[in-house]
Amino acid sequence: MPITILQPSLAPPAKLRDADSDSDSEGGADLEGDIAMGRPAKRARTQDSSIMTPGEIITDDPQWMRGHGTYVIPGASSNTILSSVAGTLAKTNKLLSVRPLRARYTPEIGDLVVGRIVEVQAKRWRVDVGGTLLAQLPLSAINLPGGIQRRRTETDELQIRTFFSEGELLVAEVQQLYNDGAAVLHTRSLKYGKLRNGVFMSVTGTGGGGGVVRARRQAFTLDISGTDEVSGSEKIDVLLGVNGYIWISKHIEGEGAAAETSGPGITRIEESVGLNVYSSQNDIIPVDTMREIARVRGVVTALVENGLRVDEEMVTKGYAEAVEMAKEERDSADTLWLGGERGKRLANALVGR
Amino acid sequence: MSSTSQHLLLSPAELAYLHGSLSLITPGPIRPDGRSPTQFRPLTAETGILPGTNGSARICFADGTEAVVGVKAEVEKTPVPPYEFVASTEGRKGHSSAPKKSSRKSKKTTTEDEEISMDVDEDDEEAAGVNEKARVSPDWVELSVEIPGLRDDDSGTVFLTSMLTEALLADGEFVKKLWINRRFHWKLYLDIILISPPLSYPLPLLSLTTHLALLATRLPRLKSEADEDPMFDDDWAAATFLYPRQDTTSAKASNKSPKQPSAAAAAAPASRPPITLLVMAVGDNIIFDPSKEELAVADSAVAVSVAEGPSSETEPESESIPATSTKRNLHLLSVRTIDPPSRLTPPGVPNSVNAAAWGTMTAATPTTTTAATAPANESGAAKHPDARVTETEDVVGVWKAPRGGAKFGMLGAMVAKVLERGGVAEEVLDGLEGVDLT
Amino acid sequence: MADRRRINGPVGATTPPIFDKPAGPAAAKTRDAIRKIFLKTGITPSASGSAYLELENPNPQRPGNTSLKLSCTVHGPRSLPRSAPFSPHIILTTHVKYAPFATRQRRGYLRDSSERDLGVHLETALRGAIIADRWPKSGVDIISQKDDEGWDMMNVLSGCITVASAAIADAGIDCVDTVAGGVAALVCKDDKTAPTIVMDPVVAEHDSILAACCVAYLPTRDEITNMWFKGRLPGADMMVYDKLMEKSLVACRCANRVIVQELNETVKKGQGIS
Amino acid sequence: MPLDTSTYNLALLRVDGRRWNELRQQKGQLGVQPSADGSAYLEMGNTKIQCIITGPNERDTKSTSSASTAPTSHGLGATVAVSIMIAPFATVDRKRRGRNDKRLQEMQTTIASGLAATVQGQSYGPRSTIHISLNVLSQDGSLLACLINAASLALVDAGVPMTDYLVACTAGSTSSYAAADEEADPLLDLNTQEEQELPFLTLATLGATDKVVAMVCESRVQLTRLEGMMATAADGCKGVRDFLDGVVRDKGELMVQEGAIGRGEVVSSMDLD
Repeated sequence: MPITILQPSLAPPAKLRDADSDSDSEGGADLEGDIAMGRPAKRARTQDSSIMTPGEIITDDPQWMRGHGTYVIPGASSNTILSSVAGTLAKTNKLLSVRPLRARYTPEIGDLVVGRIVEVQAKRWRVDVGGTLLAQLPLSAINLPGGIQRRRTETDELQIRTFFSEGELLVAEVQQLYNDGAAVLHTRSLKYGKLRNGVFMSVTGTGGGGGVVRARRQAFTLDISGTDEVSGSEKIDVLLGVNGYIWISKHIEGEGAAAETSGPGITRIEESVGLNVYSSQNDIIPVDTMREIARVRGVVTALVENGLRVDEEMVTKGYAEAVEMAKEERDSADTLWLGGERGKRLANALVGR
Repeated sequence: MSSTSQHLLLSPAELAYLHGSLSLITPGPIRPDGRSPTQFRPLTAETGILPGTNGSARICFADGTEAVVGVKAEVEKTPVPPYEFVASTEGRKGHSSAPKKSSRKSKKTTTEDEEISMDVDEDDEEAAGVNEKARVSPDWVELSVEIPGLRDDDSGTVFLTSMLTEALLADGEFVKKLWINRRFHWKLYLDIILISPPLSYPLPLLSLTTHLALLATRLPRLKSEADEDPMFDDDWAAATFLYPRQDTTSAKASNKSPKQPSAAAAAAPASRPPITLLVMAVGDNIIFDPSKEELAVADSAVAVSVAEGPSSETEPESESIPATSTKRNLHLLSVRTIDPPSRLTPPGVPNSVNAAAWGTMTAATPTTTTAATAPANESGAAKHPDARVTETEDVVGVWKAPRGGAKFGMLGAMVAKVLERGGVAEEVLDGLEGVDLT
Repeated sequence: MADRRRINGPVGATTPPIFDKPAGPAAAKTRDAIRKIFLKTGITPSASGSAYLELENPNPQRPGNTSLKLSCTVHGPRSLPRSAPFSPHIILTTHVKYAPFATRQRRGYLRDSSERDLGVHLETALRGAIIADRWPKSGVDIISQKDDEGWDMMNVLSGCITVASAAIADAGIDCVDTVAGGVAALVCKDDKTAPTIVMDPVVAEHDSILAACCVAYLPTRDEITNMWFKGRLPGADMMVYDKLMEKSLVACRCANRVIVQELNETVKKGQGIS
Repeated sequence: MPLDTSTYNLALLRVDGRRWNELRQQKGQLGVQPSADGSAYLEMGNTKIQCIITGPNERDTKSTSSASTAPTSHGLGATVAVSIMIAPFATVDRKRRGRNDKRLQEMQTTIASGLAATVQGQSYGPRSTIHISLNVLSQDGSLLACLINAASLALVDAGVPMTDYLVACTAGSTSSYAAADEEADPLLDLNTQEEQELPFLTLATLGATDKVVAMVCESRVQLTRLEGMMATAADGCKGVRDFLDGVVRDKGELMVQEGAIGRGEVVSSMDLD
């Protein structure tokens, strides 16, 4: 049936919150009670839910230090820590910080991110990494084709568009942060560079439900056992950018972000492998690999839509589960599509609900 | 900027991959989200969400694109043109030349006036036989589209508005439902709002929401006699549906009030408002409900507006209508080609020409031109001799914006695929029928 | 606020009183010929490319119904303003304008929605024809102005497409083919007779027009860059739809011959002088 | 038709059966728009508003940014751009507002400056902007107040650091300017009928702290009654804040139960490890 029209999902019934303020009727206000001017009304922390909301006092115990997502009132006695975002409390020995339920990506040094060139300037590129500010990629922070090591000259600046031009995707590492939080990227290694032979997708920001979680390995390889007798040799590279941008592509021996971890060593820079790092020409991709890439993309979408975290382990398990589901319904045509109901089934199977 | 250029940045490598996977013939196109070529994205639909309107509907996709339509109706005095005697005696010719002067004439209506002479509803004059019925005019329906981020006189918004209005007014049936008597008529305001910035081309979503809103629209029942000042029954439960329902179980199955003699309503129970479907072609594959990435590699795209006419209406004009139109009697209302954003996408650079890619070292990229497989040690910095050749021809794996138009046969096939018996249009109409109208 | 600089005509348009019965409509033109087109390129020296098109007036003695006159100017390709983002291809902007005196009821200089709609159609038609990546970082403006009144939207659009294609060729912008516009319509005298398909319909002549379509066509590549169909066609009847389309393609080919002939003349004249 | 307040002091009930200090029925939902950074849907009585937040992100300098009516007001760091769109079918009789509608622009400026004072934007550079687009689906009184509440709810959903909720409420007084009766009661949370008849003001406070961020009063009212109206509005704001807080907590707990995010720890003052 080409079109499925669902009934609207009813809004969760609003639990009648036990009204904190001592007003008689629901949400009313009475004039007699004295209005505490100045310090925020100190509310007994009746609920046990560990959800903090903005403006809520976390503690006024001087031993705690203030981390992300919290603030201190400059004027009054400055050891009352209040939460500035809605989220869960995180304590790292004496440091209090609040992890927001949903937030955009905040870059940190060493993050492996996927970015898209938004603007080309004289000596640098402005890269969108899904954060609050555009990241910078200076011309000096990229490998020249063929791995030559030299200072950048005028001609390089003139040929800047042959390296990266608007709209192109690249994988890079955050090298350093400006004080306003903007990231500076670099691609000075064989596992970074321009992305091709694959499909891009973006998952909403990290920090909370359904985002990419910082893990040991952000780039890994899936070998597609192939649902229909494809020779096992085909592999797929999956690159989970920490900023929620994901790249799924055909694995080429010794190239691409995953090559570093599984391919030959890094020693031979001048090898021919690094020469095509700025090419925007795709190689010939067999149909089955395209099919499996679409399946992996479906798995990731299902994980996000059902609020599960996206990391190497979940994606690998999800992909195996999807291949199983495809085997079961061998006859039905669209085994690839993993939205809506099928996505829920996959997610439940993963979480074992 | 052109109507579809919500500035989507995609890299040439992605575009080449997408085009490659969508134009596969043997197993059929592989779409990025794995859907089959005629499969629509799941959507949630509900009607009657705004109590203050005569009819309202809201549809949103799983990815969050959402549209809300509100329909409000007001009674308006029908302007009587001073040349009325000329219009009636002169018959047709006088009619078209006599200017329609009404007190509050907005500028837009003059072109509507011209369009009317091109349009199709003159024939009802003969059919109804009664002259004053002739004064049915398309200005009784005003449709406005609001897209966040675009100004309302932006060419994209205007293109959408005129397409939706055209689909509604093309067959002239709709305007007759707004007729009250010779002195008054209903003025219907259809306001369409796209809540989120458009993630994919908004046309199909807007037209489905309008379809549902019109189905849910109800007008208060007329109590007054023929040409008196209109008096309405203020019991909302007795209001009549704009599109009379089939014998649905709802208690107030619309009894066609005797005082509203409109040819269409009497003739057939179930005519339905039009829907507009977006169809796209990549290579030889025809794809429905394209997402933003798919539309960015489309060779051609067409918007087809279809409506279900009253099934028992006989079609005198066309000679080849199959007599036993069992299922639905679909009418083709309007077809427009959409300029696909693929023409605005940056071209890829083949390795043989790419200074930074040091020529075609890896044998895995056989380019069509024979001389292009330069020996490995030739320094790639020199521009390749036959760069001009690769510029005109298609190199495998390199994206190039499509040039020229679409083949005549392909456009015809796209329209045919929508209209065919048991095709996509009918299944979408069935799906929409399933939505229970509150 | 009153427009001080211009002296506007009388507010309501007045039509001449009709005394005698106008002569019967001229013999309806033969079905398979389109009206004669007069096309001239290079009429505005200040623009980099320009053209003027006029369609023959079917029955001159009828009051208030004159022929279609269109002029088109092309400015570009010229460099984009510094603030515009980098674009690897030419940015095409089209405007369709009605002269204030062009329609029965005078219309102001502000463009309304139908003109903008025509503008989008024209842009779709021309974008298919132009080779965009030959002119990176540049823009071209195409302004087509309708000077005479009494014609319907689809005929205006097909005229605009033809005159704009000639003007682009005159401006020396790379095109894959000269695009031409053509209109065909399904008309019927009255209920009894079966509907016939007419090429390049004259609106006033026909009693009722069931459906019409306007096509922008590339003859040598045999491709359609823009198609606009409107009207009421019983859906299952794809045959009538295809016949209508073929008829409009024939109209496009005739119009295209006029463009090619005009461009050849200017080239010969150009070589003759230099 | 003028609102007849004659029967009010008989049973002290307002035209929709509320007491003088009762808020209208409120419904709220977070994350209604998965593709946006932050989104919220809020109903106060029959005023229904949907708010979508994109950002804080950086509009690159040369991009053809869409015509967002952005009365940005520079807070400590990030700029806040607000654009309001009132649906033509929102009011009883259809009214299509043009682009440069003065009343809309004024409301946009008030909200932008109010939010800029509440949002702790210093962690983002001045170049990043927070785009707030508010769609009014139906309007029945205290529009500005409802817009502010919807915007601050959506900002919390977007994870933008804020000092506290920016909550707003309207308050009116039963006696029109002419009648000199002293013991006129202030009224809380007015609907359209009451707004057209009675003098009223909109008060926006920083959460429950009674610090006033914005106050708008466009009708004549006696000075003696102003103080009472402001106090009622401030208390109304407390009630609204509790409601918004409840919506956010429900959403948070839902996400914790679903295992989308780990359960946070609870700090207890005796924790001296």
